[in-house]
Amino acid sequence: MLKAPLEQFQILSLVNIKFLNLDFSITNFLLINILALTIFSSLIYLSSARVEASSFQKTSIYFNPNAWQKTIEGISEASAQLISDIITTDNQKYVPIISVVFNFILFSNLIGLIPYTFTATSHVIVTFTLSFSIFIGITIMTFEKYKMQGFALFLPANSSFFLALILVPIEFISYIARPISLGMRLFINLMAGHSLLKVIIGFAWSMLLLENLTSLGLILPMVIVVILFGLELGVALIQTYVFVILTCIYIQDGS
Amino acid sequence: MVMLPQSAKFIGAGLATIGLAGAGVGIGAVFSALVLGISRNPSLKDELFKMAILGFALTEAIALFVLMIVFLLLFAV
Amino acid sequence: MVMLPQSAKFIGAGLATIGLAGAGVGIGAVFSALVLGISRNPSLKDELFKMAILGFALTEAIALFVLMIVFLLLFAV
Amino acid sequence: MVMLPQSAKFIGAGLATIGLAGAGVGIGAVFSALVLGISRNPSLKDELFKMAILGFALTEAIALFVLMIVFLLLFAV
Repeated sequence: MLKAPLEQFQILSLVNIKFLNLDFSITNFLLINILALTIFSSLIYLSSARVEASSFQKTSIYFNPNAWQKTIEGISEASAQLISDIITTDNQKYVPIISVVFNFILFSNLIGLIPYTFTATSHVIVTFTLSFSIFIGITIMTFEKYKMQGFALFLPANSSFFLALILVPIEFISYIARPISLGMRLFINLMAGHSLLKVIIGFAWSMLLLENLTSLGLILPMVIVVILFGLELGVALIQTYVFVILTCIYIQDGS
Repeated sequence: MVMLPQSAKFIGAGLATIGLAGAGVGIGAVFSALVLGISRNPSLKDELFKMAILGFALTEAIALFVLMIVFLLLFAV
Repeated sequence: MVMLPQSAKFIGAGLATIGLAGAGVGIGAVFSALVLGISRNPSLKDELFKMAILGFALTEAIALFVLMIVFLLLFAV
Repeated sequence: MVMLPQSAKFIGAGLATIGLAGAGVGIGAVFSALVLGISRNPSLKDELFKMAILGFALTEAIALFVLMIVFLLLFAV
């Protein structure tokens, strides 16, 4: 029972492929990433233009959108809307990167909610690679654009000299802390949420094993689990939204 | 006199329950705002009540996290 | 009184959970402001709800930093 | 009373995490003010949001100071 809440995050290798002591084994983590990719691309392919003459009603992405196409347009519109809201200067060039990050996190979160699957974003290494790569990209972008004035980033607007003496180190530290808190927030929300579910399911299970009448008390943890699943779904969506909105804010800050 | 892990579990669970104080204050704040909001603009039935219940549910989530740790300490760990 | 590291972990985890109180108050404050904001200016659907959810998620992140330390103390360290 | 350094570290780290409560309250206050500010004067896009994010970043820095001490206690010292 001790390890049960965290047991669901173990990466198990399904097919061990060792190649001059490098481990290329197929793990469930890789499987889930491939699954997310295939679901997303098949979602797009299934509803896009298909040229076979057999189907009477010619479905194509441009004319009469079927239900699948509405979902895809909804998702891509959400990320495009976010970008145009936050980033004011030439925001069209960020659409690909932001929508890729948005869709990857959204699909791996939602797949993770299905029982017996694996959540890719509930591992620190995944969220840290995402947040650090975005952060390094933004830093390079700002310093490439503003050359040496880029350090004005650490000086909040119209602050007097003495105020700046205090604010600049704090602003510098909070700039350094951005990728850490960005990645940590997504990771810990997913990990703690799923382990909370596991712990309460554990109680429901151990309550079932009690003797005759008290095992009916199983209902209470079960109801809590149902409510928590709604919360988990909300957290999965909100966290992708927050991750992307903060990325846009940092881009807007830097550009 | 050695502090056994068993007794430390009880002390830990007792200490952890203090975390529920915040959720209490939070839920109080949400419903106080609901009452003020309704008094200012009695279009109750639509959004205000819904928002207050959403706020209550999300603050309850924090309380549930605290309870999870308490049960974890008492029974699971 | 010799305190075993194992029992110190439980007491430490219990103490750490108290940190969740602040997040409870914070989320309560965000949603009380949302309710008041909507009652004052019922143009709900656009910015207010979005800002409140952003505020909730960022406060939730602090709550879960605390939970991370608790899990670290209980299971990892 | 012999308290092993190792167990004192865990208790110290647990105690230190309580400091995150303040950051939770602070971020909640910042975003509740943002929501109220927007509802009162919906010129959102310019100053209000920028100021709120600046406030959030500075409060987040405090939270990360706390986390730094906790990790210092647990692993470095």
